[in-house]
Amino acid sequence: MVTRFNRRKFLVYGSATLGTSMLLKACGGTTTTDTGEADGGTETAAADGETIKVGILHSLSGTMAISETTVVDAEMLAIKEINAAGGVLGKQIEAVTEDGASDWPTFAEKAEKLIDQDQVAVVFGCWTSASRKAVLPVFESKNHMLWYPVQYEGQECSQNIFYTGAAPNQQIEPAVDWLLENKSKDFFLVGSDYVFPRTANTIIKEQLAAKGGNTVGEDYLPLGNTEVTPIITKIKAALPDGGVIFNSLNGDSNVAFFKQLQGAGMGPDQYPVMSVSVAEEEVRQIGTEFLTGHLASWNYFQTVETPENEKWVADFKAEFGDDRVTNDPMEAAYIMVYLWKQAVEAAGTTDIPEVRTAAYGQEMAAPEGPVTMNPNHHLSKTVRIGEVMDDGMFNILWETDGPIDPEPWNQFVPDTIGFACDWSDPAKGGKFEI
Amino acid sequence: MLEGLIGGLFNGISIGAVLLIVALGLAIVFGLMGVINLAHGELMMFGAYTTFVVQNVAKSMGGIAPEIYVFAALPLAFVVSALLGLLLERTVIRYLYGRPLETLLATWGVSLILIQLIRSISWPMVIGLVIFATLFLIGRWALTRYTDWDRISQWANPIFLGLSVAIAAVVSFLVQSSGSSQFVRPWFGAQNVDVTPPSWLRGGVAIGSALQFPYARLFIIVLTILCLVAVYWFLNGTAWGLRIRSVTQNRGMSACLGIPTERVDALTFALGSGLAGIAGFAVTLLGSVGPNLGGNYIVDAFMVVVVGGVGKLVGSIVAALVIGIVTYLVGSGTIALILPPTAFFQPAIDFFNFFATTSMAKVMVFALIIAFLQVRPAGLFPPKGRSVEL
Amino acid sequence: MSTKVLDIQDVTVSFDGFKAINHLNFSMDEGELRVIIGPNGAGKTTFLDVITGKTKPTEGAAYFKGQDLRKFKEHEISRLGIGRKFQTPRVYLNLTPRENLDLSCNRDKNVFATLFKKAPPAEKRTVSGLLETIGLDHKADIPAALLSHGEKQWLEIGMLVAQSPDLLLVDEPVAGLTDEETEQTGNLLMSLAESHSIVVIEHDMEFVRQIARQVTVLHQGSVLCEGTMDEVQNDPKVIEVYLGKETTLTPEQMLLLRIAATMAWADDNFADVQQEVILDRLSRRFAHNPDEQASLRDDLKDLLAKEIPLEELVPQLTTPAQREEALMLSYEVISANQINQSEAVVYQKLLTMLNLPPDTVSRLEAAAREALAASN
Amino acid sequence: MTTEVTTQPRRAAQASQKRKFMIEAIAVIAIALILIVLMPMLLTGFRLNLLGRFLALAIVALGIDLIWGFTGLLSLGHGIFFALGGYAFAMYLELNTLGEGQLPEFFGLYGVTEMPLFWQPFNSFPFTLLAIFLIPAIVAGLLGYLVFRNRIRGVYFSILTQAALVVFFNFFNGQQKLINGTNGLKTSTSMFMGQQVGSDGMRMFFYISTVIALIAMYALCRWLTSGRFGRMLVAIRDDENRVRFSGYDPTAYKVLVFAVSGAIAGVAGALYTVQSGIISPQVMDIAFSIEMVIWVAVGGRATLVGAILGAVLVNMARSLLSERFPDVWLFFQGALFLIVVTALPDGIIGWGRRQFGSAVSSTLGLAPTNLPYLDDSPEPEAVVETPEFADK
Repeated sequence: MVTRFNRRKFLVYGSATLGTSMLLKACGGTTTTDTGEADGGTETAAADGETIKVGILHSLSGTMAISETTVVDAEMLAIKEINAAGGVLGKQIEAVTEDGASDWPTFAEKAEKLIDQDQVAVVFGCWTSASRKAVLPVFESKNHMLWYPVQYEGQECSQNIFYTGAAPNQQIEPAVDWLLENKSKDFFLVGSDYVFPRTANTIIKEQLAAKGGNTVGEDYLPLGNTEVTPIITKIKAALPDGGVIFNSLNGDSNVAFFKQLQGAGMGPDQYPVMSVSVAEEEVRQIGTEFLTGHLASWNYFQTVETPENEKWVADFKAEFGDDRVTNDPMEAAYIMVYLWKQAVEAAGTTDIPEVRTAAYGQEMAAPEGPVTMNPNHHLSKTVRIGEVMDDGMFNILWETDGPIDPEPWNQFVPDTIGFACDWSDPAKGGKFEI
Repeated sequence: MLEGLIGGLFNGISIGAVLLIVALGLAIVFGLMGVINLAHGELMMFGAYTTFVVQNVAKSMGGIAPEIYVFAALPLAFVVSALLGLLLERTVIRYLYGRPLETLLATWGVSLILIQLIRSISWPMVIGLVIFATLFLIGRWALTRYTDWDRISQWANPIFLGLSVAIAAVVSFLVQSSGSSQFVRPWFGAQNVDVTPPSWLRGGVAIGSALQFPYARLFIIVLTILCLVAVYWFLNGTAWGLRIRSVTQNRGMSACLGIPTERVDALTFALGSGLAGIAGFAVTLLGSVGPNLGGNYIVDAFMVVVVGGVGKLVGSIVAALVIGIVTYLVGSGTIALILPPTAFFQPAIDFFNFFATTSMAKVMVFALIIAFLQVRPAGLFPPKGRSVEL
Repeated sequence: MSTKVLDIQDVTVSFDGFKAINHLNFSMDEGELRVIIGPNGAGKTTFLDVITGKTKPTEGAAYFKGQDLRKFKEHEISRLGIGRKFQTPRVYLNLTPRENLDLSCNRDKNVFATLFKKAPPAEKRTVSGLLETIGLDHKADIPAALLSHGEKQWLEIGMLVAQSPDLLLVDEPVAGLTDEETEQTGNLLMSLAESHSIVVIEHDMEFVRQIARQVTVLHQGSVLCEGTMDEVQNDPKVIEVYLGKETTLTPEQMLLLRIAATMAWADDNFADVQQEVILDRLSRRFAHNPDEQASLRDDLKDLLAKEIPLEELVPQLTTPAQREEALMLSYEVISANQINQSEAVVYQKLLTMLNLPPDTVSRLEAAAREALAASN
Repeated sequence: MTTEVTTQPRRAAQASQKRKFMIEAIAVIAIALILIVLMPMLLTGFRLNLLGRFLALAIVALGIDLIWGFTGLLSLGHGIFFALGGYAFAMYLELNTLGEGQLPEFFGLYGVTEMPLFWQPFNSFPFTLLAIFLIPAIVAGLLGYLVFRNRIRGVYFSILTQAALVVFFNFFNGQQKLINGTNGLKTSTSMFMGQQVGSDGMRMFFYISTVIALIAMYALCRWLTSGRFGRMLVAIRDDENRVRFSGYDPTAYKVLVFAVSGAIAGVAGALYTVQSGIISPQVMDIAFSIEMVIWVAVGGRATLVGAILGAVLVNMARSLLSERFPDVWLFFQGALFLIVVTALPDGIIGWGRRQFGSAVSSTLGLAPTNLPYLDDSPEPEAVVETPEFADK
């Protein structure tokens, strides 16, 4: 108990004389933590058993903080709502937030800390595929559970991860089909230089080849790079008479890309850009002047007309301010907390294997419409295509009739054609041939 | 063919112009003062955020304001960054003259602080900072006046610092937890912010069928030229410019001749920082504005200075243009297109196609720079004379 | 004819068109001690740079014992047997004198030899002997940074000797040394000259007189004349170069100017009227016709220094006449506009430092007031 | 700086030296025992793993100290060598886990059906072991040769190494098909000597390996920096021209020491990778390589112990501080840079020496140490010199 007192004192002094006391604390911390006591630094941690601890693992600093902090907001809102409604299994949820600092090894380190030291029941987190891939071994080796809220490139189906964002067949493939039908057969693929755009473009190229479209070119920009002149030249050379630009750029590069695209006189009528990483939040940062008329494909837009969405948007704005917007990853993050809660309540415990089994088939009336958790750990979701309007919102041009079932293993990429995933059946597992 | 050539040249120059305007302030601070300012990118960021604030004010004013706000933003970006630079010079840099490696580390520290500052600055934080500054400065002043400062400074300084920090932190924390959510929210946050150039800077002027010169690019090229002319005039045509040059040549002698070297240092650094502000303003026309803005430019800018040679503006100009054009030619795959598609050239074409992405173009440009430095280790326009040769 | 130890043939070095060395021819025999003098900018240091390979000649060639030095890099030239001492002492500050000497003494300078071989006892003995010779044996194991300026100079010469070169190039060995140290250094060089060829570059004429047998005068990158000290000193070309017409300001004028300027800056406010007084008095004092006065005024105006501590300036006034002059000028300067507190304080300081009899002071002050009144 | 003139005879100095060496050896062994025996008992697995990583980072700090603290060359590109070592080991692990004829999983994502040629040698463990040292050493040596040959030094060297870092980052990041780009290579589920790398037993193994490697690298650096070679490094730092005019070729020395420093970073990278479970281009982030420098500066440059101490302390602070106040870390780190540069140029060790140095050494019966880290250019003439090539 002595250590508890010290901890307290450190917190008080810590803010005053950061430098030395932090170092002291560092030493103290390492030698005393194996008592296994709560380390969340909150009052409620004192009486063990009254709360259920969950981990929130996103980048609060570094390049990815821009996106990931919004997701944290959505998760915190869900937790707050659940707590206000009485919690889970009669206990309050206590969130332990960790900063992945946009650094993949840090993600792995923090994941381990959340699991081993904080003994959380579940972790909600990650944004980039790279960070997910970095923590994956941690969750697998400890047989723990991660809920992941962002649309991604697929080709993965871990027993220890639940994916509540879109798989490629719930975002990219319908978008390509729609473009082939409504816009043009000539595609130029632009992406940031990392795994999601690379894989997404592999899928698109296969799909176009199968369905009679043409890939006239593709190019990648290093993350954070803002010099897009060479790419624009290439697009112009490859598509002199217009065509579709399929854009999977991330973050900063988008801003430069759209600003300079307009400067080069390439408007949405001739060169419609279909983005898969530009949602409401990004539209705000890029500026609607540059985006009006361009397209995006998501499962959720703030303009979706469901009663659940109206309530959620209102609640969110009440919590975080009127000028905030909601978007697809935030919605996915919001509902994943609820889905986990449902699974826990169905299982009657927070033990990982029970919760996992109980999660299969969980349904929810989400802001985006009904969703269902499949035994392949992905959600069935509705797919929508929206066009950016002057106010920065999306005008929904098209949507699927109902939720589309997820296909984690892509059915266009030769390596994975004919494979599927089903964790409810031990014989099948993560990758089996249908 | 001609169109392609003009287009290529224009695009190369426009990339070079951005590099140059970013590197200009750096070249001055590095070339004239020997200070490696890794916080240059962050000074740019402050210029960009100034533009953002001015834009928001203009938007709220309505009318014609959003169309002409750039003309207010430009000088303000200069002033804000210059003042910040001045503060930086007075509090940190001036203790480090003649130790370039130390300035490098210290300014890196400053850049980290500035990045986090722009992310988390909010009213409570400002209040905390102001309280800290007041307490600390007033306290110090009172102590130096009424006590035997020399005797007690040993222990009084840290205690005083700690006390002021503690009080400021507590007050700031109290404000943070009691204020309304609107009040305590960070001003900018970690998100990128949206800076929209006025409509007249958004299109482009079309030349022929395939070419279009974006107005924003033209504007930046003109701005870069204006900055160059202004800097050239300032250094070569004014009394302060003369003083700056003389301090660069021989600090000790200049001091003997009655040149206030400290003021010259501060002025030079402020000038370099102000130019960073202008560069920050310029890049808002092209790219995103966020806390990490600076990091995207700083390494390239240093390359320009290194290739150009220290202390010669003309070196930086040529280097920026050459690097810009090479980057463009390699990155856009133009070289591979120019080569005749015969079997003889096929290996060369494959080679250049391999480098024809933005990422790989950087690799190529760096390799070229290293190769260039084998021939001209001191850059394009090396300073000559006995004193500079090893 | 024996081979010359050093033979420079028609060497030119130009930086951007400026010829630091201009068709220079120079040679010296084995065992000779040669002193090179010349005004600032005569190309003395560049001359050494050419020999040691630091600068490659633009034209011409330098030979050491018949070997063309252009073909070698600095460290190779050093290994050939040319040692160089720099103008400011260049020793390894973070190493002890013993370590400094040890590094120079090392015979096998290859990387791996340095890494794997131990210093042979013979070298250790050489180092100990040298430490004694240069008088640093009692400071052999403290960092060289803690040595005095003179000790560093000596250490560097010691390092040079440790290299056991055939030719020593010594650049201003006595700059900043006390008289005693200077003399010792002279003796050291003389004794070294018995077994080495030495080139010394020096400004200090007393010192040159002490050691020189043969003197070479450089001017604007070429040899002006060569000969014994006496010959050189009486050579009209040399006199012209040294007392040349180009520089109009003498050290005495400079000193007065600086004191006056410091007085004027005392209150941090250099009033125009003060500047006027300084320029007026000095130009009239040192030039005789209006044209010269005008040009001197211009020269002076550029040199109005800001506050150099009086402690540095005043001791340089040697004669009572100069002191009086300085006092009067200073008084005029501060009285040119209203005398204020800070000016008065500085003036009092000046008075104490000048240490003139009180009646002289009051006489000068009166004269100054008159002069001021007259000029107004 | 007080002038403490020691006039004791040389023999006593030699005795003191010997004694110093004994004390040092005992201290190193004691610390190693504490780390290997005591720490695993005191710390949880998670914390022990963290400590292991920090010790791996301490190894890279030794490399930085060698090149910066002793030789005066500030490398901002050590992330390259760190990454090369890490990748070499990770590639071996990746292949070691696979059965005959299988390809690493990620190749399937990008449609690569044949293993790239440069992967082949990493099937062999001895080759990998050598590669961890040699590849970074060769890359560093080559880069060093090209740079030093032209007498590019000071900040120019720093900037060029930083640019090289950016280039390597871009290359590794962009080459999805060769080395899996941004995602990097995972190691924790790979097999090593028949066991999973992420398993508890293996972790302990790697932890102990790290401690041993740290001691080995410490001994290597100690050997390099004492004796003539070490004095040569200091001499190059103090006055490269003097070195040249004394008949040495500094380029050779600098290339060698840069290569050794790179190799040390490679070892650190390999050990760090297996303990953190992943190697990705992120370790070639600009910030990470500058941080390495600050570890050394915090500990005290030109003192090997300082480098280790600094690396461990700063990383510990980072880990704990960012757990509790993620926002504060950058402020803290920025302040650290400023403080070290302006107020504590000798780092913790230097400060400690000044405060307690004489007391400690007299207790141990040693000659008083008086070795402040002297500034690169304490001479007033040198201060005004222009930084780059300039050298009067």
